[in-house]
Amino acid sequence: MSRNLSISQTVAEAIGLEMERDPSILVMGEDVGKIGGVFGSTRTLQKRFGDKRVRDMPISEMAFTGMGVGLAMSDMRPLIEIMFVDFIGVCLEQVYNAMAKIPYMSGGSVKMPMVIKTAGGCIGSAAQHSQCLWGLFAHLPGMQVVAPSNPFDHKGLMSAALRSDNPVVFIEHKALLLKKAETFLNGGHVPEERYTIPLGRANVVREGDDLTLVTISASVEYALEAAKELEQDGITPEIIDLRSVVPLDIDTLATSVNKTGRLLVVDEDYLSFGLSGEVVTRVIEKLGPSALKQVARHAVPDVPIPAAKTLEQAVVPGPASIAQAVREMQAAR
Amino acid sequence: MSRNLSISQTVAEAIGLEMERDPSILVMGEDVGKIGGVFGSTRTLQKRFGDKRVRDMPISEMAFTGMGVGLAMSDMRPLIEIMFVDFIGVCLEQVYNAMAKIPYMSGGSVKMPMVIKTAGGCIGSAAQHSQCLWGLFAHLPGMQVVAPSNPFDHKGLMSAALRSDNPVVFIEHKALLLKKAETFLNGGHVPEERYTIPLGRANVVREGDDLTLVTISASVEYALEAAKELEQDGITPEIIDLRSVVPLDIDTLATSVNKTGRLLVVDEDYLSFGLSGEVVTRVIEKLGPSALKQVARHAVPDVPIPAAKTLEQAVVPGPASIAQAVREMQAAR
Amino acid sequence: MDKLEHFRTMLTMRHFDEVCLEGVPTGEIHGELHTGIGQEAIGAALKACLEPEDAVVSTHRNHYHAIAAGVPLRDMLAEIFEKETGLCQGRGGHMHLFDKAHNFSCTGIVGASLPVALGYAYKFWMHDEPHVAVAITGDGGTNNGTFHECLNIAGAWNLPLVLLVENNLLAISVSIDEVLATPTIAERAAAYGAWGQKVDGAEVETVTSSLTEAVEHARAGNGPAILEATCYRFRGHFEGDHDSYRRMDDKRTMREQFDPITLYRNKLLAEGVSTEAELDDLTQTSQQEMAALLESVRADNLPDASGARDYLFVGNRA
Amino acid sequence: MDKLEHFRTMLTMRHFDEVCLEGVPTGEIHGELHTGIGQEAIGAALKACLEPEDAVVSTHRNHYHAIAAGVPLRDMLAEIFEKETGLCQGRGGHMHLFDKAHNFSCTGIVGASLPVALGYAYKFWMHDEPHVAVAITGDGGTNNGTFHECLNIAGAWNLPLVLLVENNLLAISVSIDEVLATPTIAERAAAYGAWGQKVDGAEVETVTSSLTEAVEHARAGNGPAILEATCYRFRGHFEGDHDSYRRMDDKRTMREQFDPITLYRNKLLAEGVSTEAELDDLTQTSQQEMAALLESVRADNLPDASGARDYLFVGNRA
Ligand SMILES: Cc1ncc(C[n+]2csc(CCOP(=O)(O)OP(=O)(O)O)c2C)c(N)n1
Ligand SMILES: Cc1ncc(C[n+]2csc(CCOP(=O)(O)OP(=O)(O)O)c2C)c(N)n1
Ligand SMILES: [Mg+2]
Ligand SMILES: [Mg+2]
Repeated sequence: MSRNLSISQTVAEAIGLEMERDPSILVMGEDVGKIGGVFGSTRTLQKRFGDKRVRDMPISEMAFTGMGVGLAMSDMRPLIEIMFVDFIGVCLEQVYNAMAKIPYMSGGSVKMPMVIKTAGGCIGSAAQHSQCLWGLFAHLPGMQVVAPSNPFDHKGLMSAALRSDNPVVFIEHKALLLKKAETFLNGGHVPEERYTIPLGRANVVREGDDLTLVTISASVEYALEAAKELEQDGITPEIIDLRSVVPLDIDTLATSVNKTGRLLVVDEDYLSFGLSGEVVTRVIEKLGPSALKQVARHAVPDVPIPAAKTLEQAVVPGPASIAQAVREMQAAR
Repeated sequence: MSRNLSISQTVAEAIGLEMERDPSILVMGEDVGKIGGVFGSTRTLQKRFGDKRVRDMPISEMAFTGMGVGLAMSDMRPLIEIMFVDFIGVCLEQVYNAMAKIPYMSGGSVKMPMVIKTAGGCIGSAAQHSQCLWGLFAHLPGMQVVAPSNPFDHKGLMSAALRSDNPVVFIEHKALLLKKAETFLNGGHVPEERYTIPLGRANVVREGDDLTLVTISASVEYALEAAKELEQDGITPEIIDLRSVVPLDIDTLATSVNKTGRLLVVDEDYLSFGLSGEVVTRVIEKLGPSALKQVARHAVPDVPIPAAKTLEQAVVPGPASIAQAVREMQAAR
Repeated sequence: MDKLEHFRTMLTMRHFDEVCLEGVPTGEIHGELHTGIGQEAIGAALKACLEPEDAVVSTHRNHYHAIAAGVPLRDMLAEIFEKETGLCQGRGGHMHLFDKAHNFSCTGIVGASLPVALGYAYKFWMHDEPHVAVAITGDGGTNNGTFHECLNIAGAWNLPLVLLVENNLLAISVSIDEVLATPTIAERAAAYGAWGQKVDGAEVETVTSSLTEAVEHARAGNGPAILEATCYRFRGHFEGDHDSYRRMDDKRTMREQFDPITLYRNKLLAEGVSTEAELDDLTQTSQQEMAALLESVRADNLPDASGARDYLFVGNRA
Repeated sequence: MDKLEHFRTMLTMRHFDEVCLEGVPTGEIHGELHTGIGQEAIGAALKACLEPEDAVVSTHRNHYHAIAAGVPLRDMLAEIFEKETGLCQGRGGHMHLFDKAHNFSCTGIVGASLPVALGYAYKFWMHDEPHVAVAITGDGGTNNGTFHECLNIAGAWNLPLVLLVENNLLAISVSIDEVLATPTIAERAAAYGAWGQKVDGAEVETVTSSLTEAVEHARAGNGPAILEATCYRFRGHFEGDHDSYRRMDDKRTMREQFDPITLYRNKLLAEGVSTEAELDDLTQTSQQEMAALLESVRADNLPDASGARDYLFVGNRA
């Protein structure tokens, strides 16, 4: 039986189920309590678990991110919400110098079971409210970086994140959070019971032979829409949903590229010095340069996200631009 | 006539010369005034230009980085020192959401002539005081990211940075700042007069045919030392000093790789999702996968920098490990 | 102080935001929109206190402060409507208005307005210029670390920084008294040797005289000033906010009791400064002006997609 | 309060840091070293006030606080000397000591100790545990935004946070009065409804009684407390610092006047609590213990390079 939850409901469901079984989990962030999050992804939790375990915080991100670190060291399992990932610049210090490094700096004697939950991606609010930034977290060692694409994965990966003894940055996509399960081309069915999806396993969401299309988060749905359109031209990309940037599931990628010989990375994050370059390089390191006949990247072209819709659509990957990128590769074969 | 300045003296000289010709330049940071910087790279400036133009700040990086943004918008040309790049997590917000984006967000109507000067690299102080992080800045659009390797470049690139109407992150290397000009294998001669080196031009510091070794900052000297050692084995790498991560001088790289067909990227920053993957990918985008016979990366293997010297040397590239990486490539030919 | 001018300014602000609202359902404004509706008295007070060279650095809820600083209404509205003719050629949008000619800027990041304003203040101070930098923040923004860092620096060196706190009681759904250690925000001023006062921000004349004091304090070289002005946010945090955290009837009564325009209208009538007819007329005129402005802006073009990569760097066109 | 215990603790701390100094010229400690020499009275006071379950989050200048928290001296010294036998197996080093058993941690990032301590405080509070979290900072660290964010949160919810400020007058070369808006740091407490006091941190009994008050205030559920303890940093900011910003003769006189060990020694003698002979004996014993400890630690191995990638994640060995 399928339920037509929104993504944010699946996330709230996962957190609620984990909080029931583990009293050490607590949730802190702006507006996570009384209203259950600006997107509703913590809705009903404060009523169920009280205002000490689900806490509305002042706009003091550095303080409450660092509180997460202290809480994790005192045997709690904090989930810290940074409303939008764009705001990470006010508290990155505690994220990368404390949360991410303490397990290593302590010689493995201190664990850091902490989840940073945050919303990325573009919904029309311009340069300071539209970024993805998973490439930024991924560059800094010590964090698992997860960005789910569909309802089933959101629930399963959030459960896995809350059970991990190591830090996880869980990046939702603003354009997905209010989307209903049934509208998804992939992963729309969400079981009511508790389940986890192991962190670090990519998912082949569509098989194909012409090229390997690697992407993550909302772009997975965009790619699937593009694929439907491309069917008419008889082009069948194999579409891989990375699910997590760290760990990066290179084996699944390599297997596919071995088959297709062609690699297209689609990334809603900035093009350079991030995910797309790393994916290309890892594949080459794994298979050797000769294994690749074609390589292309389709990502935000290293500019801030502009306000005007006309400009925004020109820089953010969508179904049409993805289909276009695939066609260009086919044409250049 | 050659002078045996330390790197920090060449930097101070460049800043002083620019401040003489341009009264809108001012310097702000911790310990930059009375003592002229913990490494001496602003020494004598406060005496010469007064304590309003060269200002010792409290440990309030978010405040004075943002002050730089306000100063730049009010027609000043601030140089903001963040003592160590490791501390950028306390003020990244003003760097990437304000400084780097305002020119674009303003539709080109507001310029941002601002330099962030900071020291990166490893000198034995472990995980929170040894990072490079140029890959982090480079991922975020709107900043030029410079990391000089020798005395001549430090002076010329600092002058160019202070004259640029666009933001520059100028990353020194702690292990170079106190090193004397004459001890450098490359760029040890520093003219007394004012000069600039254009931002975004890589430098072929050693010609060779066997492979293209691309690197930046302190690793350039390490690579040159490695090359001397490799001569005995008759291996001649072509060594390219990128000088800046943004802009990335892909043409110079491509020309060299076209010749050698082999690419080794050496990076003291973290391996993944940063400079090395981007360099590999850009070269392939430029020349096509077939142009590359071999690719390798030698960088910090995605762990925090450990305290113990034995461990530190195991993760941070140095002359020996670079020579080793080159030999391995040769062996695998 | 021209009382009718105050009234006119508040009308302009209110009606400006009301025409902005029309862009939301149509998708002409396709991102978040934060209006200042209900907070006009503070905006008008700011307009009355500013000198041309003063700097203003505002927040996500910035329209009234931009108007106060003298940013041309048409350029603003066109920017908010994402037009090529906008103040920032459609690149910035509602949360990112930059007008160098009027030393006005803003940011969508809470707390981030203070450091930038402090930069202006430092510049005025080092050049002995008789100007002030006004940083705006909401109540929620005062719990960010920038509040402390900036006020301490301004206090240590007597920089001309005025912090105008629009205390509308809420940060989205979080009410300020649940997250504030002290009864008022203004009393924190003592920790920085700053001037501090809390004032009823619905009464335009009251808030104007307090803000005047604050500005004069800073302008005279006495260091920073904090003015906490209470007000009521009439609408949701942003357009689309369900606003489920406030009771409908409370909202209605609050709107009635704390509408700065109604309050001032009644005052002007009670004092015999003006007549029903005159004030109705001013209101109509203002409404018509804004309607006309909207119509004209709507005729403008959206930015051409080909320019999406321009201006990453000044002087650079992709 | 056992007076001789105070004296012994200060000796241990002083002599511990003195043996650390021996590792610098030899390169056994190949990075920065920040000693607390001259600030022993505060460290001893902390030791006297802590209960076993209390948490301590310290700074780059953390040795004395670790000793106060009960971190085993040998594990500490071995870690500082970068040994495989160290508290963190040589991964952390002097600025990154983590001892979960004693709820002790620290950070090399100024201001970063407060949020982490606040996390412990929140945990104690939500579970009604009678423990306090002590955050340490220097004077310079109190100008960082974390000071404000954390004290406001602790003040709003009465969390058991004690902020111990070691005011040694300097942040590297920058003297606190050049960058502080108020005469004292402690007076900022009012902005957070917190307990606040400034005390002479060279007098171990004075600072102990003040810190006891502060800790009891927080432990009793009355919210945060700030104790500003003045002291004098005997050596450069770190080993290798030229310390050119202080005049040699001033330094000499300050060292003579404000050595907490000498001051306390004279007090114990004046009060007839002890004799020259006994105190000399305690001093010698302590020195010998630390010398022996150093010798034994020096015999330990450095970490094997093959393990450099272990522990990125808990339970993970590369
Ligand atoms: C650093 C940061 N954290 C969170 C947000 C999300 N956010 C935008 S406005 C807002 C509430 C601001 O409240 P207040 O300062 O009182 O201003 P108001 O909206 O009430 O005018 C929040 C939490 C942000 N933009 N920046
Ligand atoms: C965020 C940050 N900025 C700057 C530094 C560099 N730094 C290390 S210690 C120090 C001075 C700290 O002064 P204070 O807090 O008074 O402590 P003290 O060294 O005097 O004990 C500075 C600037 C840092 N580690 N972290
Ligand atoms: Mg508010
Ligand atoms: Mg100090």
